[in-house]
Amino acid sequence: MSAARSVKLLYFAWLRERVGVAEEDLALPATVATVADLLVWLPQRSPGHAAAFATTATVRCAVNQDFATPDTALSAGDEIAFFPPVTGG
Amino acid sequence: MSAARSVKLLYFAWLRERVGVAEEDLALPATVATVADLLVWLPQRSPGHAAAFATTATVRCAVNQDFATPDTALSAGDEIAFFPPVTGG
Amino acid sequence: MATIRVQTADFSIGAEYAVLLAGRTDIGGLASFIGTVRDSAKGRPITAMTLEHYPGMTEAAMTRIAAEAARRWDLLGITLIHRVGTLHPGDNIVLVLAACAHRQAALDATGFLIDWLKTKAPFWKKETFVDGTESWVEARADDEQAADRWA
Amino acid sequence: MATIRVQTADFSIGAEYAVLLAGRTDIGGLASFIGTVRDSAKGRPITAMTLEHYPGMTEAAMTRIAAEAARRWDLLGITLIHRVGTLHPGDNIVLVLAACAHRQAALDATGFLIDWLKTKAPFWKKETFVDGTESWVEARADDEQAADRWA
Repeated sequence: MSAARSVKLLYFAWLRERVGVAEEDLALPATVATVADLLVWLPQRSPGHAAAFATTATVRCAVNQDFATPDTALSAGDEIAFFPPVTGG
Repeated sequence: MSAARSVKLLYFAWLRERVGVAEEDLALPATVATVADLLVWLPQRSPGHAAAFATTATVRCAVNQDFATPDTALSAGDEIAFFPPVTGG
Repeated sequence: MATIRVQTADFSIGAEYAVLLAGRTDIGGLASFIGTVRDSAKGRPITAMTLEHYPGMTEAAMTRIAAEAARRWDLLGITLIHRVGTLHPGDNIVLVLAACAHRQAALDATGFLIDWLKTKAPFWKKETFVDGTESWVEARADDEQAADRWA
Repeated sequence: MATIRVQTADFSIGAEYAVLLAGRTDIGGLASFIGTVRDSAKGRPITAMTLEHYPGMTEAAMTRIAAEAARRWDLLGITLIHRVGTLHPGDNIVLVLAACAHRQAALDATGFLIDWLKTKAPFWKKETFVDGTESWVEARADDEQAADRWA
């Protein structure tokens, strides 16, 4: 039951610029069950992550290419993306 | 003061078909001062005119290329057009 | 600023769009409407649609409609082209283009322009059915209501 | 029924219009919206606009938006094309086409499609100013309000 859950993280726009990479593969610690948990844990990974997630009010998340909410549960193999509010069109 | 007032009449769509001509030059009689007067006088000119103006609820009028109302006054040289409600677009 | 034409020939939305945009970098949104001939009217198949207009007054009315749109919205360009003569199912009838700095004004102006063109410009349509009979299209109460939204 | 594309290349509204209409005689009205790059942002001249997107999710989101429009209106055709990469003032950014039997549905669907594209599809814009500085465009509250009109 303590098997590592590998996930792929993607960053877009200024989140990508602040984190410093467009994507990374991570093993989620047991304490991270939801998107909200991930938003607490991720900033501890590096100064770049800390800068990217300093103001989470303007951070949006998608899990497996669908918009997610803070209580969305995370599973092994998930593709988890963080980005600012969209501005296309 | 009894000088004939020559005007040009134009007919469009089914009014043109019923009157039988697209346009005609006429001298207005002294009794015709307004569009409403013309709508009383014109049907007497021919069976075609009578048929065209049988239901004036669906007849629209323009004087000098601007939409007119029954009380629009008529003058010598006017271009007076009759047509059904428009259906372009 | 406005391009206004009544013509028997077809039009090209790409060409009109290019003319309107040529050299412009202040336009952010461009909306359009094209009306085309449908193959049936009230459930009866049609073979042709003939458009008649009142030369002179038509162009004057289109110019007034464009000016009214320019008064209501901050328009950077307007194109109104209406065909006349005999058309067939699938053919273009009318083109409205409205260019603005922002999208909502372009979309609103386009709706206004086609609503007013339909009720305030002197064009008349006659439909020819498969059996050869012809019928003048009657004005629709809901077109009047659509135009009155902008009163 | 829907044409959905994300591409770096420009698009031609005339070509897309021809594809959508080819062989069709049931369409009576076709509305469109094109967004273009303006030469300034908040009063500052820009030299370029760079569009980033989320490959895969973007197309999925556009497909969902088109399906929602088709659920709300009786649409006979939808085209959504959004460019990505580096664009310049005057360049096309996005094309929305909606075809219907009648005009109001086409105009309403076009407004809905662009409002939802702007707020629900993962694209991000970065502006480059004359002095070389760059700035990510911030989402606008009025875009959210426009999208919420359709909720």
